Amino acid sequence: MNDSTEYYEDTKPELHVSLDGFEGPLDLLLTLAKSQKVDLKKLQLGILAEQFLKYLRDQRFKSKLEFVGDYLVMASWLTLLKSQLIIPEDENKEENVDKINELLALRLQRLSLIREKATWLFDRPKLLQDFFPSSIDKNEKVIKEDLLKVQISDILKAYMGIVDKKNYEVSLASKEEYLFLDKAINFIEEQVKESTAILSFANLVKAIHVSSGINAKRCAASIFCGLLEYTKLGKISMKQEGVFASLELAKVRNEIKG
Amino acid sequence: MNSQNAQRVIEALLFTSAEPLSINSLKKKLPDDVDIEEVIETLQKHYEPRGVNLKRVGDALVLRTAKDLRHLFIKKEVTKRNLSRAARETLAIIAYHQPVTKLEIEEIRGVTVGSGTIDLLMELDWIKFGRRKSTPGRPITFQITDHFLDYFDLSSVKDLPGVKELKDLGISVKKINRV
Amino acid sequence: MNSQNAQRVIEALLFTSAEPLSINSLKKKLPDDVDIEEVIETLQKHYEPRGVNLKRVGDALVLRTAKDLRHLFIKKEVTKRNLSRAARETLAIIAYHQPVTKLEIEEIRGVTVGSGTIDLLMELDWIKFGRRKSTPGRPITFQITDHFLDYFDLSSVKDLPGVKELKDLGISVKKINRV
Repeated sequence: MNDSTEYYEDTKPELHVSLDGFEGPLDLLLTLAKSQKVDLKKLQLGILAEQFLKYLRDQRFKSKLEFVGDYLVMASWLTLLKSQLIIPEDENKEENVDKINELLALRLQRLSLIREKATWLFDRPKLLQDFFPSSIDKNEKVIKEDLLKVQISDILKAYMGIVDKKNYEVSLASKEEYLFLDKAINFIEEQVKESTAILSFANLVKAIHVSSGINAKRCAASIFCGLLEYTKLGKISMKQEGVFASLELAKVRNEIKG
Repeated sequence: MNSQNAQRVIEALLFTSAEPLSINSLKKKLPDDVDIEEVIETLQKHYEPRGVNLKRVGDALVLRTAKDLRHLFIKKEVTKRNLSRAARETLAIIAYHQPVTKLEIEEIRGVTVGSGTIDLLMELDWIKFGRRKSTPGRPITFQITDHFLDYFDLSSVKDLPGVKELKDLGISVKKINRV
Repeated sequence: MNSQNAQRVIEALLFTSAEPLSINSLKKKLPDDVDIEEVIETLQKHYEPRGVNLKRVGDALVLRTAKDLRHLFIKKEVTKRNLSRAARETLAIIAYHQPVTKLEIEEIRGVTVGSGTIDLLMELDWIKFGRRKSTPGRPITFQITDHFLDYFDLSSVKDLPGVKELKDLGISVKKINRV
């Protein structure tokens, strides 16, 4: 198989197994109905069900059972229907059978029509086969038109590429590894609000390091920047007794003392 | 600007473009008082008997060689792409039922849309994302592109036969096995 | 073959050729009894008042846009290329994370964002400046424009499919490197 066929054929059918080329139970049913030359609107469900079940028995189907959920579902309710057709019990059930019969007929009709339309479509005159575009000198073409070739899917694929590559979640990723400054500031704000005692830089770093699991050095860096920012805003003051001494902070009281 | 000049402008732009040009973008090249629809109609009539025809694809215009002259270009013919049946039917469903969700496509075909089918149709620039449906989960929909129309020699989805017939059958019938 | 048909053939061949076609090669596409000089003359007259003219260059023919319409084709200074991967990725990040700063974009992409990329996206009117972040340095953020939504036919950024959604649709990332 060369590359181009691989590219244009579905090489990996996912949930359906192609049994002798049938793409799913609807496809098989439609083929059965057509081979009987049944009018899809007056579907003989009983006969069809029997054929379907026979088909499944005849094919080396059993070995593939694990793949064929769709067929199994279809087979089981066709069996049920068939049995109900043979032994009608009460009126309610009969109605039910009619209803199912009608729906199946509708689905087959639809699939059959779509199939017709797909054939119609691909039988049409086609670009580069039946009619051709201009090749007249484009050297002077306006550029923007070319840039406008971008499709939204290009943008999305670009994004998926990044997300895949970096294993990013949909939000900014390094979330777990870094303590972002705004988080640090929020944290400081909370601590300052809640505690009346004097807070120290070391305590803050330890607290956030323990609660978030982020590397302690990174916490220290972020908290320090946060403190500077917060001090600049005039919300707290900081003091240090000497070189390498503990860095302590306190709320700035804004209340006007009367 | 008189109609003759407006015709010349559109003609020149279309002659030098291999891709359809949107009527909106053409309009911008003309004075406001020009009735572009009238100009298009005149041009279309003018080109009808000629070797190159003016076609409308969706909201765009394009010049293409007349179909009866295809024999002149036999050498140019590109190898036909053999699209899988799944891809062809998926495309037909999108064309007839657009905007349509992946689930709806699967319901009509009775099988899952294989991986790569949607991707392939997008690569070929025949389908694109549409608006989300306002049903639960707000699933994304697909619709066909102007390039699709151009490629299959259609001027709008209205050119597809039996649209009403199919629409009447609907998409979302409850799953049979749930009745 | 009558003159009308001979005209159509020449027209279609010239339309699909970027290079001038020799009169000899055109002759071969027509029956022997056609007087090609006469056909050329008729065509030349036909195209004379139009937006595209038939020109004779030596022993060859070519269709060219009328000279007085050259203003339609003024060359812009942007280089002719598809949107670079950097630009696509930057645009995608802004769309999904807006408002977002340049630093954050760089953090996600793992490389610096060239100023040309931002400029280009701005020029295309797909992104604009947003509010400043309340973090130190108060960096400026970027967000996408209404024109972006309009251009990509989205009603809001919420219409953008999520990564998981795309994967479910079988859209593959592998092809992104192809331009």
